[in-house]
Amino acid sequence: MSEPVIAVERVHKWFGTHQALDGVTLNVKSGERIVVCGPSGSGKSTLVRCINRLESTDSGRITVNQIDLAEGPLAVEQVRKTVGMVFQQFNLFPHLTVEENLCLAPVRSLGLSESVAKERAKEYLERVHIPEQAKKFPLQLSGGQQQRVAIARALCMEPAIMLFDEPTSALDPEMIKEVLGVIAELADGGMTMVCVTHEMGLARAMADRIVFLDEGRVIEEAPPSEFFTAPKSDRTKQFLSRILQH
Amino acid sequence: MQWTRQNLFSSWGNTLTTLLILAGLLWALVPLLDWLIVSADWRGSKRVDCSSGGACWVYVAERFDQFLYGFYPEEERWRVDLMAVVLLGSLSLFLWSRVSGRTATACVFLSLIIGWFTLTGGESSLPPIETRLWGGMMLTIVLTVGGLALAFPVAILLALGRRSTIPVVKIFCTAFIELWRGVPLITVLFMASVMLPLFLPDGASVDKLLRALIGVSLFAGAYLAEVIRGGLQAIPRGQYEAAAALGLGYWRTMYYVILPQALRHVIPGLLNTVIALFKDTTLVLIIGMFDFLGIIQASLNDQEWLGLAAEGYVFAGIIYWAICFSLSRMSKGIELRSNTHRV
Amino acid sequence: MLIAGAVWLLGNIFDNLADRGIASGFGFLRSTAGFGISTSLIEFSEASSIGRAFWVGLLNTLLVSAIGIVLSTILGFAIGIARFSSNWLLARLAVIYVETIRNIPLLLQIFFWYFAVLRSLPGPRQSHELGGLFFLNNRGFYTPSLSLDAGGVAILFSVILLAVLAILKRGQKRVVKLCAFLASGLFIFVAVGAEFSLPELKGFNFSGGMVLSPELVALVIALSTYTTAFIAEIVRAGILSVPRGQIEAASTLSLPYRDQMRFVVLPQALRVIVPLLTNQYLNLTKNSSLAAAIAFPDLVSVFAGTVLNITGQAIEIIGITMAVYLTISLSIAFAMNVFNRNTALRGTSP
Amino acid sequence: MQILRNLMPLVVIVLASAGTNAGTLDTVKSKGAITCGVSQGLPGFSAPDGKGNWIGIDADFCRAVAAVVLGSPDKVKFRPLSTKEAFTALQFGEIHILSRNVTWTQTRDSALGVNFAGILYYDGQGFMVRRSLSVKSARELNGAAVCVNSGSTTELNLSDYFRTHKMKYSPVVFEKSDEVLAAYRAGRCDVFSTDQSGLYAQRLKLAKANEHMILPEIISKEPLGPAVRQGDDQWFNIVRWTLFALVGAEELGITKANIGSLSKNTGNPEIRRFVGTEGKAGINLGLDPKWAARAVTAVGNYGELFEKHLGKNSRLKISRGLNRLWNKGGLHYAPPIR
Repeated sequence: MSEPVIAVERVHKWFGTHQALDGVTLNVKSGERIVVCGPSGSGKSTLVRCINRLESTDSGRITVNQIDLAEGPLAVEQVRKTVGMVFQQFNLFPHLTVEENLCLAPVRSLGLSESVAKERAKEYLERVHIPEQAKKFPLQLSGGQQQRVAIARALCMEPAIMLFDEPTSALDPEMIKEVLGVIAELADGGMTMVCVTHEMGLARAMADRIVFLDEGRVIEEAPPSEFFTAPKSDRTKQFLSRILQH
Repeated sequence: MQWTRQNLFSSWGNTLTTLLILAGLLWALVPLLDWLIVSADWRGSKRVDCSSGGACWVYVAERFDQFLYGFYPEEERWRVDLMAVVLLGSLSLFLWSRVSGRTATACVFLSLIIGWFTLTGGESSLPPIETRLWGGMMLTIVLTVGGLALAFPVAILLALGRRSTIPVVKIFCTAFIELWRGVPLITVLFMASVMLPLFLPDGASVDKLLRALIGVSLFAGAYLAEVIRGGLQAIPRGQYEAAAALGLGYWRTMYYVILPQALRHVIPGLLNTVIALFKDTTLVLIIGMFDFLGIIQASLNDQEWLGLAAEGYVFAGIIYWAICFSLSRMSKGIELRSNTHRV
Repeated sequence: MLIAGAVWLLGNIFDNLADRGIASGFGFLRSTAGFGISTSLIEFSEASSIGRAFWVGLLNTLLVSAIGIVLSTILGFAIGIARFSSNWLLARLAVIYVETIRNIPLLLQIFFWYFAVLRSLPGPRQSHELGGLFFLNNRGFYTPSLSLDAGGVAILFSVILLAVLAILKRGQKRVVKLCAFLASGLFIFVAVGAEFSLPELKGFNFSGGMVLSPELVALVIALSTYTTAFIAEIVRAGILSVPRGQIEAASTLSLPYRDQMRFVVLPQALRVIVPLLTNQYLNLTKNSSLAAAIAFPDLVSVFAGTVLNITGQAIEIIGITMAVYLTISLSIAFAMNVFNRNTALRGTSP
Repeated sequence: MQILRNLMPLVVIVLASAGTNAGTLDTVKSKGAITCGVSQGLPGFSAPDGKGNWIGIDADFCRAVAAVVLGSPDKVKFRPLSTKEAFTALQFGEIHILSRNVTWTQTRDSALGVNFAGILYYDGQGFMVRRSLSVKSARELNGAAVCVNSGSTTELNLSDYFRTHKMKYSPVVFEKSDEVLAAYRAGRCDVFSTDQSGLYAQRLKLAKANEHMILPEIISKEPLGPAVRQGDDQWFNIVRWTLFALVGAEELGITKANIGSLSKNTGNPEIRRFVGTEGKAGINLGLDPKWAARAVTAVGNYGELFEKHLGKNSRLKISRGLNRLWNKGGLHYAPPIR
């Protein structure tokens, strides 16, 4: 049990001349809920995207469930089946109905029959509290509803790990609440989660650990109680003071 | 090594594809290159110099002048060369940032008018050269450039007309554009060569080349008009309002404010139309004119050089390709540059 | 007022023609053709009317265009997608194909294919043969043909219709369904007693059976390879227009590459592709008129060629020809608009 | 709209002027040259040489007319025309004479607004095949693929012939004769069919001319001759009588070489009338008495023309056959000049 499900070891990542990740190391245990925060451009998104190989790394090692992502396409395939991801921009398929969005991957990549997939879709839509929207197209829904569909879509693959890349940043304030609610419920269910967010409320409520990144480096790593009340580095203090002011 | 593995042999399906392609290339390219270059005949001046079984480039070399000038009399070919230089010179003004687009356009049109008179020899002391003697690449360029020059003003008027608020003008322009865009160029050329005399007074004859030019420019005009209309649509309303607020009338607004911006927007589109037209001029061979392709095809029936169709067509293909490809690169380059400007 | 002007102008032109002793009017369409046409989809002989020759030409134009459209769409999508292949060689090859083909005039390519096809094939007496049923030589590709009575045609038609419906209806086992339809169709076919006619060498040529002439083959190859290059570019642009996030989302859902293309990327790319595709279909149809250069009896070749030369009535004939192309263009544009509205815009309207 | 209103008067003028026929003779005289429509290149009839001069019997006929009307055979502008353009060019007055290998038919004479002035060459459609096919007669051509040129009577004759003899054939119709030849050469067809004179000319363009033979059958009457526009009788007469003068000269034994001496010292009244020392035939035509003499001086008599361009002095080596004079078993017969 002590073996981490996600192990990030001294990962470096460059975009041209810009260094996005600078020797990041992070271990996530099964059932653990990590919130990654930091100023924009600090490499938070890149870190999460590296975990399911949407970005390749330049050096260092990332393993998920003991599978090394650098091994090749097959390894990536295996990892992605157990890792769900939710994007800032939802990335729902606009030409498919909500139900079709949810069923596509289970049918095509898990090989479920259509009726089973539909059952499952219905179940997860209920989980995110929008069962009545199944036949609509994504663009007919509000932002908050769309993000909840995206979460349900990821859940339909029944992943062991969920990654969230700023899931509420593109939403109006009133919609943020409904999405955060769903994420919190998930957290209560014991899902392993890595979540990039600016929502300190969420971090405080659900995180087992908060990771603070700046300029591609892990500055601080602490449980929320410690992180918010007694940050160690000056950089963290500065960030917190700025963010908590309003 | 790493690169090869990732890009060619990353999976067994990928490897199979790579091997299949390599085998195909080997099978096709080796004999082709052998025929084209290795065992081809390059030197000589007679048919007997082509004995190796490869391509007979001697024939192309021997006929090269004719491919360029058609039947234009040899001692007068300096006129063509001179005009080519003048045209290129005036076209290159567009690349020179210190000359305004308007001046450059004027220069090009001026050089075209001078070119026409120099080449025909009309109204001057030069011996007249009938247009039926024109041919080869020269004719192709005359048709392309001349067709465009005639089409351009018409196209601007049509594009403006199609966006006009006066229903009659709008309907007329729309119908006109759609008519020419809806029919094949070959029927337009047939029409120009067979029906055009009908609209002329008795006994007056229009030069055959001029007729083809009119056909080509009607056709090109409709396509250009649509390209220009695209540019006009991209101009924000604010520009019209600003011009109106300054008290400029319709024509002044168009001339000083809208058109310069719109045309700059659509330079890549214009160049693409040029490329299309350049390729389409080959159709005049069907109405019996000897453009670049036409003259090559005609020379294939020459007793001395019988059986060299492959060489002729391949040579034509290479030349057309080289010209069209560089033009399309140019268009892409301009597109990229203007995109970076915008960002 | 414009219309009045046009009518007045036309009237004048016809007066002029009458003055000069030139026949006018459309009466010539009813007179006997008196010439033969090599490829015809409908019954045509020298004794048929010129009006019928017009239909033969028009049907041939439509035939070439239809085959060309289908082929170039399939190839165009294949090559457009190949440009994104992870295989470097394949992607390069696709680029080279597109850049080569679209920068060489179509007419040149038609000549090239025509004479390449003619040259590479043997004369009729040395035909390549397949089981005594199929013959290939420089007069064409000969296959057995079926002659059907009206009932047979009706059945064949309905089978094809059902097959098309089966394809259009999105079902999982549609391939199986399709096969079943075709098999039953074939069965009915044999049951109603269709007559087979086999090609055989008589004198110096084959007779009987069905023949694909070298002109048709060369024209179809040239038209479809040429248009393929343009469609491939459009497909590429369409795929590039799909936001990156869509592909990322699909891959985080561990959809296989094929399915990502098929279910996520292409359906969205189609919104960009379809309107542009319309233009290419129109171009292909118009370009089929280059048939005149290699003796394929299309509309321009038969009507604006032979018939015009025989009757000399340039105005009527060019006018009809242009009107026909205009009609075809407008109908293709209309059909594609409908298709566009029905499928490509799915999900975007509120 | 304003533009249209401004243009209207112009259109009216254009159309009004289109109806009137100025005399072609006057037009030609004022322009100082005859515009003559010729084929785009048919050896023996009209084909450009390396320097772009038009050579052939059709071209020389125009020179003869120019000599008759304008006094010099050089006052001709040649305009190469496709079959498709040929008649329209004549109808709309772009050319003054169409001297191109076009067949005189009733339809063309009556429906196209042109008049044929006579027959310069009696031709007929024939067939060329490869010797290797070992065909001896056109009657053996059942099922053949036939390459023909679009835009003449060729296609019609072909279909008539095969229909009459209940044979099948497959026409392969090209727009240009170069393409017909290329396709025949490539083996697309068994048979190349066009006017026999054309077959002889085209055969020269094949790699090994003697591997191809021209079948004996002539399946059509193809009287080829110059045509002018309908409605100008004076011009029609000039062209027609120029042709008769060339044929008449041969009958009278007047040649390019001897016409100089004959016009000075001959007692033969027919010759005297011909060279204009007696009678006033030329005046009636609107010309002068020396008109016929000028034609012969310029290009020679019909026989000379034939042998130079088509017959034994040419590469074509066509025998005179029907094109002999009437008194030598042929069809050429000129009415008397008097």
